[in-house]
Amino acid sequence: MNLDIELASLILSAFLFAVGTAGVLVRRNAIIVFMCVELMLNAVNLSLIVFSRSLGLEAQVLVFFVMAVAAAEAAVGLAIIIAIFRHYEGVDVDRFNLLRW
Amino acid sequence: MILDFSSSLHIVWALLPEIVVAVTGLVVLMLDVFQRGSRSAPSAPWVGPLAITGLVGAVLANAWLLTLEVPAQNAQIAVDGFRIAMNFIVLGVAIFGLLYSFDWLNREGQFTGEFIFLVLMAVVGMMLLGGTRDLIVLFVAIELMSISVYVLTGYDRRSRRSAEAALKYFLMGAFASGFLLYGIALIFGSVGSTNLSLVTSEIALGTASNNPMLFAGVALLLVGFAFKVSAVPFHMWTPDAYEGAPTPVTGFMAAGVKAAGFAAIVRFITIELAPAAEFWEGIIWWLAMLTMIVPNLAALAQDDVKRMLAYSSIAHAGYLLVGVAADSPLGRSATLFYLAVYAAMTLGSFAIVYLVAGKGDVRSKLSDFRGLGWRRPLLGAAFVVFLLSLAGFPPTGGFIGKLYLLSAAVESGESVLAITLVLTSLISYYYYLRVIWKMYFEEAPESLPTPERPGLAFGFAASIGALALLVAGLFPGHGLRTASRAGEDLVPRAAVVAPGAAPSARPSGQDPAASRASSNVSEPER
Amino acid sequence: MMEAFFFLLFATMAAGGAIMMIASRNPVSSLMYLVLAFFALSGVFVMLDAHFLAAVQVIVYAGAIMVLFLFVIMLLNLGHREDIDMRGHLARLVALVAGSGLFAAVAALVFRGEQATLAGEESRLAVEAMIRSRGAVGALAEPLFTSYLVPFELTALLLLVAIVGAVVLARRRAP
Amino acid sequence: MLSLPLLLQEAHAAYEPILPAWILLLPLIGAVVNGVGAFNWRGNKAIPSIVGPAAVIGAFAIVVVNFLAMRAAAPHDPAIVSLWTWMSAGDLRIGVDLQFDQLSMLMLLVVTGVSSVIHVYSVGYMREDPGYSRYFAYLNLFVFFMLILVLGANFAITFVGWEGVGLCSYLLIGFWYENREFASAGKKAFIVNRIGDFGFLVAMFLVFVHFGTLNYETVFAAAPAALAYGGAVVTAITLFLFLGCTGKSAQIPLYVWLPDAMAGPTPVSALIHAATMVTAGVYLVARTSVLFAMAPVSQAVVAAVGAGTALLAATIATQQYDIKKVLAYSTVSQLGYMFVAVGIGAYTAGIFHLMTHAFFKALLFLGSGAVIHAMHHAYHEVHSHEDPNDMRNQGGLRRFMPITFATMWIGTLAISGIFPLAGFFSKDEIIWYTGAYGYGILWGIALVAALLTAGYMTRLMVMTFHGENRTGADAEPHLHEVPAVMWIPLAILAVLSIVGGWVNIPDALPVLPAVHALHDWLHPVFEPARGILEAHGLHDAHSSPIGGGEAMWAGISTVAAAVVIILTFRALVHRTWKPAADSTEPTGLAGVLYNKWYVDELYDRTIVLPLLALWRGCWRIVDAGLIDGSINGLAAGTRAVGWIGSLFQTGRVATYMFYFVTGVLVILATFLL
Amino acid sequence: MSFFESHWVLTVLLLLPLAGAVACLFAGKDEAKHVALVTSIAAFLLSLPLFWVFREGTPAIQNYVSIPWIGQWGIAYTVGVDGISLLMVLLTTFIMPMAILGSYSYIKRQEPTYYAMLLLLMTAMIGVFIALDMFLFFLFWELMLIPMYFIIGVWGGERRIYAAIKFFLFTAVGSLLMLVAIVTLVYLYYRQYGVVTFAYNDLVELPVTRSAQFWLFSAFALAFAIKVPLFPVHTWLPDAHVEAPTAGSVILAGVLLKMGTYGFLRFAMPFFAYAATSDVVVYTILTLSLIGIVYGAWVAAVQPDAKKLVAYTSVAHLGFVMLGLFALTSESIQGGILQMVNHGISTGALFLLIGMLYERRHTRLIEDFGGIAKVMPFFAFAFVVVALSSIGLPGTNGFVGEFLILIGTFRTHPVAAVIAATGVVFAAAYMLPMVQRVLYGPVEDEENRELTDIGLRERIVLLPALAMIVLIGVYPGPFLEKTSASVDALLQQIEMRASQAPLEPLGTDVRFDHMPILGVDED
Repeated sequence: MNLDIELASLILSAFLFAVGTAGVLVRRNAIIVFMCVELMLNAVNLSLIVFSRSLGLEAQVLVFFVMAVAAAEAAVGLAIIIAIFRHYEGVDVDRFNLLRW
Repeated sequence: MILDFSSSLHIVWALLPEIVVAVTGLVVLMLDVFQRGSRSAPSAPWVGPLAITGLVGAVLANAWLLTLEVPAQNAQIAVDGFRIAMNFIVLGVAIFGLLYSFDWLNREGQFTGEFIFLVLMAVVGMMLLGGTRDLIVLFVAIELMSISVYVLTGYDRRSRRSAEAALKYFLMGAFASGFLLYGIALIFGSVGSTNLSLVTSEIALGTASNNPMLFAGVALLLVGFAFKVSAVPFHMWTPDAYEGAPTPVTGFMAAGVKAAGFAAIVRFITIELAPAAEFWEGIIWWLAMLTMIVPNLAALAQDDVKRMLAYSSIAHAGYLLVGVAADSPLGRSATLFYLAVYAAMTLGSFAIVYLVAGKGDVRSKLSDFRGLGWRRPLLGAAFVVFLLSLAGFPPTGGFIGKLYLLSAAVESGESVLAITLVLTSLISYYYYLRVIWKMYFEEAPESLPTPERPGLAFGFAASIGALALLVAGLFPGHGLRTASRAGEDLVPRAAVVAPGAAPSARPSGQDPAASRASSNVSEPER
Repeated sequence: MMEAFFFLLFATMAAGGAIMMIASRNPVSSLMYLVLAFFALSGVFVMLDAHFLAAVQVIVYAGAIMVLFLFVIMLLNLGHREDIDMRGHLARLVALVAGSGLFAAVAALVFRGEQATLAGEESRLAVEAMIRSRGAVGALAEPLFTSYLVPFELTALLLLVAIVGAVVLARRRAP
Repeated sequence: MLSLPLLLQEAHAAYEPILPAWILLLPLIGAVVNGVGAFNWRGNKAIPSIVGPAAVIGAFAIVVVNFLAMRAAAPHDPAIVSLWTWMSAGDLRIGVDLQFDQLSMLMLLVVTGVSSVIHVYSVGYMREDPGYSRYFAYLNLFVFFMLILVLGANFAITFVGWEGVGLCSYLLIGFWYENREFASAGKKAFIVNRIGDFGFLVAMFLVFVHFGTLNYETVFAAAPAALAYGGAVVTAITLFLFLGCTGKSAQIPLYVWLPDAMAGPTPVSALIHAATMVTAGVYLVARTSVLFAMAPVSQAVVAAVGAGTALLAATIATQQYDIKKVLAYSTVSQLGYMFVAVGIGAYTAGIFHLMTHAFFKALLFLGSGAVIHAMHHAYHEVHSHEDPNDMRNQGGLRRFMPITFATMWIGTLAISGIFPLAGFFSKDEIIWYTGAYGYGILWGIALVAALLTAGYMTRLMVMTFHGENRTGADAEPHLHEVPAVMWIPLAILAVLSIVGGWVNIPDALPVLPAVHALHDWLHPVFEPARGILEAHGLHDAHSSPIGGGEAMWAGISTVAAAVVIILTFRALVHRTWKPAADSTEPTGLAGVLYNKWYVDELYDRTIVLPLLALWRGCWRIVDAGLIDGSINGLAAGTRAVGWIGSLFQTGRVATYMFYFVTGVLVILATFLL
Repeated sequence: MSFFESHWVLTVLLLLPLAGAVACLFAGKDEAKHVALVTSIAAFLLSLPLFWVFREGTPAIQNYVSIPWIGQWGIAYTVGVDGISLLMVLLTTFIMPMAILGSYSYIKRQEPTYYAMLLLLMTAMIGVFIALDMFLFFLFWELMLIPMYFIIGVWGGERRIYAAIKFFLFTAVGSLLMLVAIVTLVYLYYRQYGVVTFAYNDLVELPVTRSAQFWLFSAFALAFAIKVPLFPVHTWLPDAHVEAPTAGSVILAGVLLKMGTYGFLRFAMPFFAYAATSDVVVYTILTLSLIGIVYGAWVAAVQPDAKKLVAYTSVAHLGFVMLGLFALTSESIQGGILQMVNHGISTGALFLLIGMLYERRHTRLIEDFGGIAKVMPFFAFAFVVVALSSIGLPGTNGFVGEFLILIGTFRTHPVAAVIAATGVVFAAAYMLPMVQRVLYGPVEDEENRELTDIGLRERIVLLPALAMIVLIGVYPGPFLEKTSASVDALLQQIEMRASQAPLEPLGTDVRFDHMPILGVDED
């Protein structure tokens, strides 16, 4: 079995990214939506790591930054979710449609 | 002084304006923390002037950049006319945005150092977005800007709308970041570098042309930017976020984030990815088209001025995209000029909206503007100037800006875009004029309170803004010259680094990949 | 052969975890599946010679960040709101179509593109050489503190912003 | 200041118009003074009484002097007085030029003369009217424009007068504007006239395009060479001109305004709608005789329309009860005669009849005015609202107003063509030439119409002056003869109606000396036209279509007219009419004639109402519906699209993400596919 | 060079109303109108000497100056007058005092702003007529919309908002496309000569290919046609006229509409001579003009609202002007220009008159009146005179213009002239019934019995118009002489340039892009 891991990883990355996207579309819970986004970021990280192997370590640096950014995003994002929970007593994104049209 | 990045200090010099802003932010934050007794107490009034002073300092630092001579231009940070001009715009947005926001902060009892800190951090992000040439810096800068703005959007904790806006903006923003990042990854995967000066030469060398992955990367990168500048169909967050956010923040992000986004588009897409033009020109064309048509139509249906202005700001992104689509120095200059004008008028408009809306931002419906022109003549006049400028009506800067964009479109043969530009402007006349008619043609009922008198800072900002727009409309010569110079002054000046030149420019001649990794900033001294 | 086996294992775990995350009705289970996926991913990272990042993935991502998520779920007492969490059939279909479309499109483009560019055996060796000479951490740290000093410093600001922002947003409503 | 004889003496060598501008200026000044008076000293009757008539009499005096001068000089070519350049653009040069030749001189005499008389008469007639000053302003203004019309040396200046008199006619018909019908009549007159003016305008365009100028002299001199005889161009020009004439001179099909125009004060009817303005069409044809002479088709049309009008109007006149209506239709009929004359090429005869008609028709109108004046007074005294104009309310007036009675009979006999009154000579000449030039059918029509004329005029006289008085027992004592200021003009005109014809006595008549004064006088003017006509086969047959010479037919016609008068008189004098209030509308043929062949109704149904409907349709359907509808629809549609579009903004973040992903997919897909 | 031969007179003429506008804003509620009146009269007196100083017999632009303004784009403050614009400027300065004085008692709120707007409008209008730089022209052209929008919207009648927005949007449609055309023209010039310029004198020399001429001409023509207004883009006009306050209507009819015809004459025709003289354009415009003449008259005839009626007559009258312009003969164009002046005066006066009635009765419906002549004799007199001028009675100004137009048109397009001449009949058919129903008949409405005749101020407002009606009617010479040289030169220029229009692109053709398909072709 001659598996090209790199290519397979790229495909996996695309798959995870797509799953994240689908999750964003299919879930109502803001936290899970956010988790899906995290999954997407991780999917990209996977791609970057694949590329770093053949193209240079910059990609890994980028992955590192992505993780930092993800942490920051998580902090702020969860704070936002807490804040909105205080207003709505819930995190169902479909209920947040005071602003529309 | 010659800035050739021969020492790491040169990076400091090159980033001086950003550093000044960042330091100001930190100082504000620290002083505020120490000065304030209780967390719920408002900050001392000198925090505002301090921040303004810092920003003015940054402006000066930015101006100082103009005096530098920059021979080598393959650093992460571009020191070129475009960046300096963008910095001026962003700093202007920050200064005016802050001046406008003081009244709101005081009125709502939310005047805190954090607010100013967040604004300043966002500004740092914005400035870097227009100034960097490296995809990694781009990503971090865009996140710095975005996260600050997410927080600012949700800044008004008492407001349900504010929270909702923040959540939507955040979720959408994070989602879009994923695409942006994927785009960066794919671009990296196809050209092997995050430094776009190399990307450019790589593509030009032909190794990456016709690479579908590059296309996907460019497309996703563009999608990420399109989200930030709220181009249709990636604009859907905009009306909600703009409407829900505290109004001064709305103005700030409408002006600043958009400016930064366009700076990134211009630099990364049209300049650095110029060899891949075939990948993105169609996308931008359609984005421009849709972004002019859709929001202008949707704005017609709005009866809330703030939301209407939100749609209008999307529409302006469409006009700006015409300048981008023109893909010429003229187009870039036009975009730059229009951004400056747009910033002035958007900031002003949103500021007036919050003034009219009163405590708690409760009255921003069209009908709340009835009789405003007669009750507050100066405010009304200023708003008229802003609205006319938004509509692109002479003799305001908005008109000159649109004319500039039009000429760029015509010059590039983009007649369809040009005509769409004017026709959608026509549609926009209706909803801008509707505000004017509410302000002047209809009587205010007794029950409608007269908006309070704005404070000094606000008055100063509004008068300067309105006057500047009129001056830009009547005597735009200086602005045009600046824009034209800045629009042409984008590294790489000679478009592409010659084949073979790129490796030789690298000081450490170990192996190609390593040198790629380290060549982004010229080697610091060890 | 071994490599392929482990790769497939991790990949399946990651993909399965991801799918289960979006399919699981309970937020806590979702979270756990995601953590699982992250762990599996770190395994893939290892196989791709990104040892340091694999560690960071486990420690920071799966460990710290995900725990933060868990805290919030618990804090907001969302553990049992299963009924409302998932969208209806139409939305699922849409998500399926969109997801698979996106996957197909990106995968196709990547697949085609990968053939075109990733052939550089020479640079691959250079990267490997770099990792060998400096170690997994060093290879990453060097550019991080030299070439990427600017974004690194920016990250500091970013984290500060995140802290301040979290404080601003999450503190109790003003009286 | 030169003395008059000296002026005349000088004029001997070559005729130079004397004080030409003053002829125009005096009435204009009169109009302005009276106009100012109408606003500022409304109660004052003295100033208008003096200024109004004086202005016209002054003009008349100048005209007489000029006439004498011209007679002395006997110039061949017209004298042109250029005042200033009116319009000058491109190749077009139009000067305010006045042309003094024999034709215009004759017209000047008639116009200013009759006007003078009527102005004087008006002083009496309009004395009681609150709009006295305004009345004289209009009347003076009318004279001013009429003189311009007559004196214009080019089409454009003539047209100024042409429309000017139309305006004054409009103003004077609607003089009693508080009466809605009167005001309407004025409007009708103006609009109908405008239709004619349209023809005049087009004719001018054609002339300009083909001659590069509108000056009469140049055009007439160039015409024979520039245009083909009988060609389309000259035919078109003349037909369009004639369209103008039918409007101004109340010919078929545009005659309908004139009977309604009787709404104006009676002196106005006498001056404008009998003696002067309505003859402008005849004047114009005579003036452009060169062109008409070159267009045989147009000539035939003119003559035929004239004859038709003469007969049609005469038939209607027989059944009218309003004294002024009878006279109005009579005028239309007589104008028809004049057109027959100028149509067949007997220009002098046409002008001759124009002149005599001015006398006797003015006389008749003024006479009827006297009757109405008396009737009005009587009714006024008893506060009756009966119609003083209706002949059924009159009768037996000869007892109360003998002078009027006598003078009107003179007028009646004159118009009926009884020898040796003015009408006999002029009308006879027309009828004769019609036959002699070979227009057999027209000749017959003209004869019949002549007999009808005698009939309806006698009917008028009988109903008004003979028989029993039907004014009403209480009103009857108040009937009186009119004051001297009114009957003296009647007397003057009566005299003129008698002697007016003696300027032109044909050779053929036995006993009488042949007089060619008029022919000779007008000869230079019509010479070119006559030349063209004769060159193209016009010849005097010297006998009527069914034989017999001029003298014989003159005799026959005058005898026939006399017989008709006597028969009518005898038939009607003992008949009793009921007062208007008790009468029923006539039926049968009489009804049709009474209703003027229903032509007004026909026009209403076929032209006016459909047009109004069309216009309303244009407004409601095209403008408000189609154009505005589509524009408003476009706007509403745009807004609706905007509204619908904004509905996509559901407020749900998942929707937004869906569009986001869709966008991404579309972009990626286009590359893949 | 005296002051009146220098450009200063024009510059001052531009700035004076602007200064007046500012002064009005700062003046008190009651003083504003006096300030405005004095300013406008001063401007009129300032402009009057131009009439005599103007050198006739030369098409040269006089009082010319070109001061660099926006160097980047080759934009300059270029102003000057030739015979055509001279008359337009004078018309503007003549109408404005009338309009302002006519508003004295009509406007009862926000006076300072109102008069400031009027004066601002005046600046814009004068600017349009003297600008010889396309940018400057467009600036004034658009600037005019704002004060007018306010004037209609704030001080207008019942449906003022609808009318204001309709007016604004209608006009804007055209102007925006014109802007694209201007930019294209500038760009073409740049491609040809390598110089960016907005100067009229430069651009007019640019040889534009025939096919491009049609596109660009259409854009210009639409802008101007809407302003004229030409059928079928005229429907903004009745609404705007009816809803605007008297002064607004007066200015709209008196001056603004002329901007359209002036635009054709000054810009659209010489710029795109080939297109403007091509059969398809000429016949289209002639047809639309004819429809305007006839149809405008028809629709006017059935209006129940006096002001609307007059508004529709504008459609007819401007139809005449357009007919004259595109008949392309010296007579007709001069007639057209004169008719522009005439229409300004006559229709302006008509609107003033109707405004006076409206002030007294607060209705404009014809049926509400009747017998006005009895109670307001001087008013009636003025009304009749103006009405007669409007229907083109000889001796009034209306006739001279129409006659020249028709006779000139007849030379090139006889059928059109004949059809247009029927407009003369219809003119009587709409105007006289209105005159009759308003002025004549018995006074039936008690309210009408109480009306007072127009007073001294109103007479002073009307007298200049009445005087001009007669003066131009009997002695139009001085006015025609002003324009003759310019018109002849223009005609020559058009003819010459029409024949020289390049058939093939000289590298100056407009490029029209295709809608790009997303992505790229693989091949």
